[in-house]
Amino acid sequence: MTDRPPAAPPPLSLVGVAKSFGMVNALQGVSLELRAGEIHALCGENGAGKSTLVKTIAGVHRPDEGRIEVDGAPTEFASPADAQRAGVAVIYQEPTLFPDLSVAENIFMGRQPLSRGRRIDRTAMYAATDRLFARLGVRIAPERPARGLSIADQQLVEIAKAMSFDARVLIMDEPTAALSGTEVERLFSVARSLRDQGAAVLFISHRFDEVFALCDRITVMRDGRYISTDPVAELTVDTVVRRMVGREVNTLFPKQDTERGEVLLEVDGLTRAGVFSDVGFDVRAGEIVALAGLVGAGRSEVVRAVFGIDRYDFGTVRVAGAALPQGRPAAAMAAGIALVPEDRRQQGLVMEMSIERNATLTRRSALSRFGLLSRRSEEKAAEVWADRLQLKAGHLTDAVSTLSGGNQQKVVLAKWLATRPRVLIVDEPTRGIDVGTKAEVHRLLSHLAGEGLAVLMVSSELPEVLGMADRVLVMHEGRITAELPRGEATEESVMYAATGHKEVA
Amino acid sequence: MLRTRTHYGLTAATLAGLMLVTAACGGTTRGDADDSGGAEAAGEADPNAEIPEGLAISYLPKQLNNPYFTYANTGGEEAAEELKGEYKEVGPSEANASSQVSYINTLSQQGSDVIVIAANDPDAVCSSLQQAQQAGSVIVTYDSDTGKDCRDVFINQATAEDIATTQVEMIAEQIGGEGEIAFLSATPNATNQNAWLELMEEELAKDEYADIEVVDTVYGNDDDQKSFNEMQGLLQTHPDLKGVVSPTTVGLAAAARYLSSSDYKGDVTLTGLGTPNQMKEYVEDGTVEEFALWDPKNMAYLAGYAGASLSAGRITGAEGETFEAGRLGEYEVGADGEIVLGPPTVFNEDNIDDYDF
Amino acid sequence: MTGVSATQAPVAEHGGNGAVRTGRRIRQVRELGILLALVLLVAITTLTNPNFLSSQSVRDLLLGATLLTILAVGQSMVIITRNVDLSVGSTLGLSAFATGTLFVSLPALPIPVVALAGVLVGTVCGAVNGALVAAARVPALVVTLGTLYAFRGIGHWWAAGEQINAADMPDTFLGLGRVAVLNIPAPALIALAVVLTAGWYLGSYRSGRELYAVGSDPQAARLVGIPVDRRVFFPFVVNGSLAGLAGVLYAARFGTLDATVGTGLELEVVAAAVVGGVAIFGGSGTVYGAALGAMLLTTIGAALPMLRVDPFWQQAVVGLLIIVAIGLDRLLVLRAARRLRGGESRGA
Amino acid sequence: MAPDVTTPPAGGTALPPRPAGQRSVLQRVLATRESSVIGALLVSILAASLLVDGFASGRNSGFLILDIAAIALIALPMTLVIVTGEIDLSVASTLGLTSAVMGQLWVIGLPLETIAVLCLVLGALLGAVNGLLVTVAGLPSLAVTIGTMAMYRGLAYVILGDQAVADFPFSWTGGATARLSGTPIPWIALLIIVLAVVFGLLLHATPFGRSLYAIGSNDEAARFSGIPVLRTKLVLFIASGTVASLAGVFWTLQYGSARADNAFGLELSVVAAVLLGGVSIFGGKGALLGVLGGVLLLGTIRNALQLADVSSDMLSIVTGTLLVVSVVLPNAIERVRARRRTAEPPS
Repeated sequence: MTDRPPAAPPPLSLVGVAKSFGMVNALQGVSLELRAGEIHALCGENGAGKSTLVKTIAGVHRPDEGRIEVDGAPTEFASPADAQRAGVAVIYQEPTLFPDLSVAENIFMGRQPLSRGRRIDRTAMYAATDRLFARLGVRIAPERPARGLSIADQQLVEIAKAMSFDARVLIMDEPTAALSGTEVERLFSVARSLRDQGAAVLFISHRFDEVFALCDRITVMRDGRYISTDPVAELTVDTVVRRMVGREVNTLFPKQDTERGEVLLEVDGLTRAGVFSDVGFDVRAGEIVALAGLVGAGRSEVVRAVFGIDRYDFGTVRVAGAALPQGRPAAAMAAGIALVPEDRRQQGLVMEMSIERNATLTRRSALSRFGLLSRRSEEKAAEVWADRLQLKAGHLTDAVSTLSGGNQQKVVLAKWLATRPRVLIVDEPTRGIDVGTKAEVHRLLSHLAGEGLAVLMVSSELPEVLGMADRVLVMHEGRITAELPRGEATEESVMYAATGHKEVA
Repeated sequence: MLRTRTHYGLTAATLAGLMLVTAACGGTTRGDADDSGGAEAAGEADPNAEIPEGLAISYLPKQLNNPYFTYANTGGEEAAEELKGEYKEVGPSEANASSQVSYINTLSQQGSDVIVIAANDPDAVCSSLQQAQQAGSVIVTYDSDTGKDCRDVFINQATAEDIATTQVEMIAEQIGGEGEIAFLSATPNATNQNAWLELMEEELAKDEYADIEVVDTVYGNDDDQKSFNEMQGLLQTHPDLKGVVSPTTVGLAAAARYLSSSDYKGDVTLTGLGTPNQMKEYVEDGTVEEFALWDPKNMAYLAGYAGASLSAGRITGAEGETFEAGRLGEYEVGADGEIVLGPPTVFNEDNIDDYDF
Repeated sequence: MTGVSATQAPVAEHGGNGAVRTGRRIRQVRELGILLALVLLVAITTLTNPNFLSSQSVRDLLLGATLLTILAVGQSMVIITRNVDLSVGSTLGLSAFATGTLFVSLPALPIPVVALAGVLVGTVCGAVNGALVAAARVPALVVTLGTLYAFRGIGHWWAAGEQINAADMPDTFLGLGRVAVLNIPAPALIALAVVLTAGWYLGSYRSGRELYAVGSDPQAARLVGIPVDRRVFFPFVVNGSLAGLAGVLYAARFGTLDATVGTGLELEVVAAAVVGGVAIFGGSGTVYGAALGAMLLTTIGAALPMLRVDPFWQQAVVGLLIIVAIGLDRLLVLRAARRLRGGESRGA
Repeated sequence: MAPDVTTPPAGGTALPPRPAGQRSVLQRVLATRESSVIGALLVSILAASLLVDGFASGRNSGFLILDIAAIALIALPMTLVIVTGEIDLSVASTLGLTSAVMGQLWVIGLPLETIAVLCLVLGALLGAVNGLLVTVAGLPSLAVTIGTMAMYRGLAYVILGDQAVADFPFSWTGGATARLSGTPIPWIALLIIVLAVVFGLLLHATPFGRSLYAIGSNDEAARFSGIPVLRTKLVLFIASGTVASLAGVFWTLQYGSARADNAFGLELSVVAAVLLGGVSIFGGKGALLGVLGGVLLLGTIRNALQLADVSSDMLSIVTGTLLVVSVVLPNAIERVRARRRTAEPPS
């Protein structure tokens, strides 16, 4: 397996692959070569098509055009099973575990070690699981059910699963997002040892330090298109970012200075056992406050609790001085809070409903007359916001699922801005949307703050945090570890606090 | 008929508070006088009236696929043929009152001249039968009667007295005149079952049966498995049980099957009403000595003739009128429009092979 | 606040041993719970009426539980894959009638062949359901509600008012219930074999475990390369076959067969599985639990008359039991989730 | 009246040909499930009128309406329940329990007016039990209502046993099936229509109704939109129980017989009718008009086949097949279309 002659065809390559979903062209003419004994980085903004590419390699999607070649031979992956048989292992961005089954079974599902009579050999399976976890340097009991594992632990199980394949091609789609520093290091040593054994590794990450530390070559994608592939040595972070974004970066964050008004949102001592504790902060009118931290630090959980989706054990939330009852989103809305949630498809939108119904979902009562809704009033209300946010859509009566990610996010924003909130909470407002819309969203947030809204923004993208926020709150393991004014917030200071090294402020 | 159990305490208690609020306003209560909507058969009988050809005679059994009725209605078909009428059998696939109603409506809509029905619920079918009557159909009930206002005549398969005494005689003889016995009945609101049970108790109260004690009555709902389980329960609950009387064919067969495969076989006597075909095996293997039944085929046959005679105006259903019923001879309408088929037949090892139903 | 974090922070171990025990304990607690309820019920009934444990009575109890147990096993396999089969009652009826009809029309056929044919009728019904659910991707609840009517209708149409009596079937066949090993009747032994085989298969074979995976998260199952459609199809076929087997045993036990056999049984079967801890939305539960659930329901039915409880209470008690059972499941899951959350290394 | 037929905006026409197509309002209406159900209903009414003697008569339509009255009533709130992705299988048992209680209360001598009110309150309570178990305890409604289905039916037997109470005054029993003066149409049809309009408006034209679709499609997104998901579901279960007991009162009077086993198994007919009417069992989709069409379609077929002397066996075969086909067919068509478009939907 090891010393392949250099002429050997790459274990896996994509040639001119295109894939579209309805109106959205997720991939267009993408070619990619994964060579044996190489770690290949794939960079691109959210929505650049990386995940679609991963799913195409994994056999989940079938390309509309182009082909996949295994060892130089054109191959069709009709199902994930085909891809697995070809030696492709994938660690997905979002863990896909079976909550009811044990950790060991999750790793070995369909490939459990067998004993006599094709029976599953549990002892061997647990031992193998222990060995995998030992390589990763973690201890997770193989017999425990996957239900209730933290996201990081779930990700570790996914990594162990991919390792267990002894795959020739290992795809890692943002595996480090939820991991701590030492876990990331261990993962890297595993990836390197796999490479040294002759495997081809595709690594996707937003953290350039990781990309440059680990990878041999970098491919950049933008808007579903292939842009470039170069050896790491010939690239700098700046060039990669410029290629990813396709324009100068600094135009992206048009934060205007605004006047700060009274305190509109006041959170004090908010605690939910095992999730976050003693979280306190306030947001003033005209201010954008960012809530930064690693995935799993508890940021989304905090804003969910503030809005009333989740309950909390202790603490208070006040809006313009008045205490908010907990666990009641409707009360939060009445008090003037709006929450643009983290997961657009699951939480933000009802994908099967039309654009206009989604946009007016928060204002059902306001739009009705004598208790009845008329199509006209809904249509008009939706049109107003579609215009204002420059929504690109065929018909407002089309299902919202036909829109691109950016336009979907606009519908979510429309839905919430239509409630005329005083406090706007946005959770990952630009995740998975195209660059143009991203800038629009940033401009909009800035403009809204200028109009006197209090904006609380949860974001995992450091440039966005640094560019947009008047103040940065950093969370680590459920606690706020730092509060940095705009002037003091730098990549270093934020990351420092986010990884929990010490209190900075 | 309306001796309901006293379970209402629970309901009453839970709803007591609410009742106080609403009860004050008065309204329609149980004591209120009410006009019953029965339409009396009117007119004079003309014993010589011609029975027209092509009478539509429709049979509506309790349940379509019930073998007892399937067999019985062969008699109906025979009668219709002899009368040159159009025979039809329709019915629900499950024995419940509400679905019979929709078939009554359909028959009435189709302009059926005679509807012969075995009622699942004497009350639930009543109003639709009356409507059918008003629309011109003659209503004959057989096997299970409805209220007498809702039909013209009822073909009584055997008088309740006959059935009760026959069964009491059989069980008394077989258990030697003393010991505990129990009843395995069909449903508790089946009119005929209740009448028989009552009469059997009366009969057993006589001095000659003083040593026989009825310890339990259970209901198998004319469901094979339920009856089977109830029989099993009876024997376990009453270890000293000497005999079981099951005045329903389904119950008797199920009970016999249980008995034949259990340790109780030979110790516990079983008798009641059953069909020869179902019971043959158990009579032969000694589980059951003898049992009784009327001939359901004749019952349906008689119903056909009664219906045709009514439709033609030969009789009106008034007491004392007589009519000719084909091979069965002449019958007389009794009180309340009842026509009695005759005494039940007792089947045992000697004669069981002579019957095939 | 510090008090809270102190309990959360220290563990360096991921999902420690406590969690392992919790996970396993849930299942055992669940099944032991039913077993306990069963033992308690038997004990109380026996104290009231010692006859309840007489050999005849025990045999009757086992015979009575046989059909429901077999059906509950099949149903559990279907439910574990996040589906449901409401047509089992109709399938059983059809297969029982087919068995009887074969005896009548081809008396020369040996009994095992007839029994096999009865099972096959069930297999076909199950395959129809499975194909509609797996291939046409129609929700199982809708499909099997439809086939509940359709199979029953076919049964009625076929029976056309005929009834098959004990006399039409060979004595050896009808005597199946009388054959006993160690006082355990043969049909109960068949049920036991079915339970053990299914439990063994689900627990120890790859494809068996994949049924759980499919029910736990169908999307994830596709991603790891499990042939989801096939795994959905298969339990329907097994369930159909088991319903067929139950139909054959029904014919042997009750002797009298018409088109209404097994009417309304489907909900009792689902109830048995649910009481036995099989989660209605798939992914968890065992056939052992389902079998215990079936035993419990049957025993309640037999015990109430002995306890001189008005038999009219039976249904109400069963309903209450179902609700208590799913409520208990929910409680156990919530408690376990809380404990697991407490045991996490991060997120604190 | 009709929603304005807006001309597609410039952006729409300028776009490349779209697979899902820019269809006119008319096309879209015709493509819905409810229109195909209504179409099937019209076809079967027409066919039955032409082919079946005695079908097309006022008297027969009266019978038909009485036959489906209980199913139609219960199907109304059931539609709303299923649209939110839940299900209530206990409705027929609620009906039976109501009937049993009604009989028992009549026996102890309460006036019927009071009994009727109490029965509705009872129905609301029974629905609330379901609703609380589903919302507060967070249990799956399928399992909960299978449980309460057994429990309520059991309680009905406990209360009334196997007895029947049948001496309700004719003024009430006859009144239940009375026709609107001068027509063969029973007045219950009027009640069904009124309730259908109420539930139809509620579902299709009120903020509440909107939230039901949102809950059924994605209850997390609904919660994030400030919709009180649990309270909404609770209200629906209470409505379902109340209407089921209303149907129970009606049923008891219609047949003049209060019994514990009244309407046994009716829940499956109701669910079948609702699903036939195009409501998705997974929630989020469906229209009340389609459900009414489904109820009438089943009733019409049943009635026509009965009149045509087709045996009841065929009825269940037809019902079952219709139900399966009505779901399989659109699914199959959709999949064929999707294959033609080659693009698989994003997972």
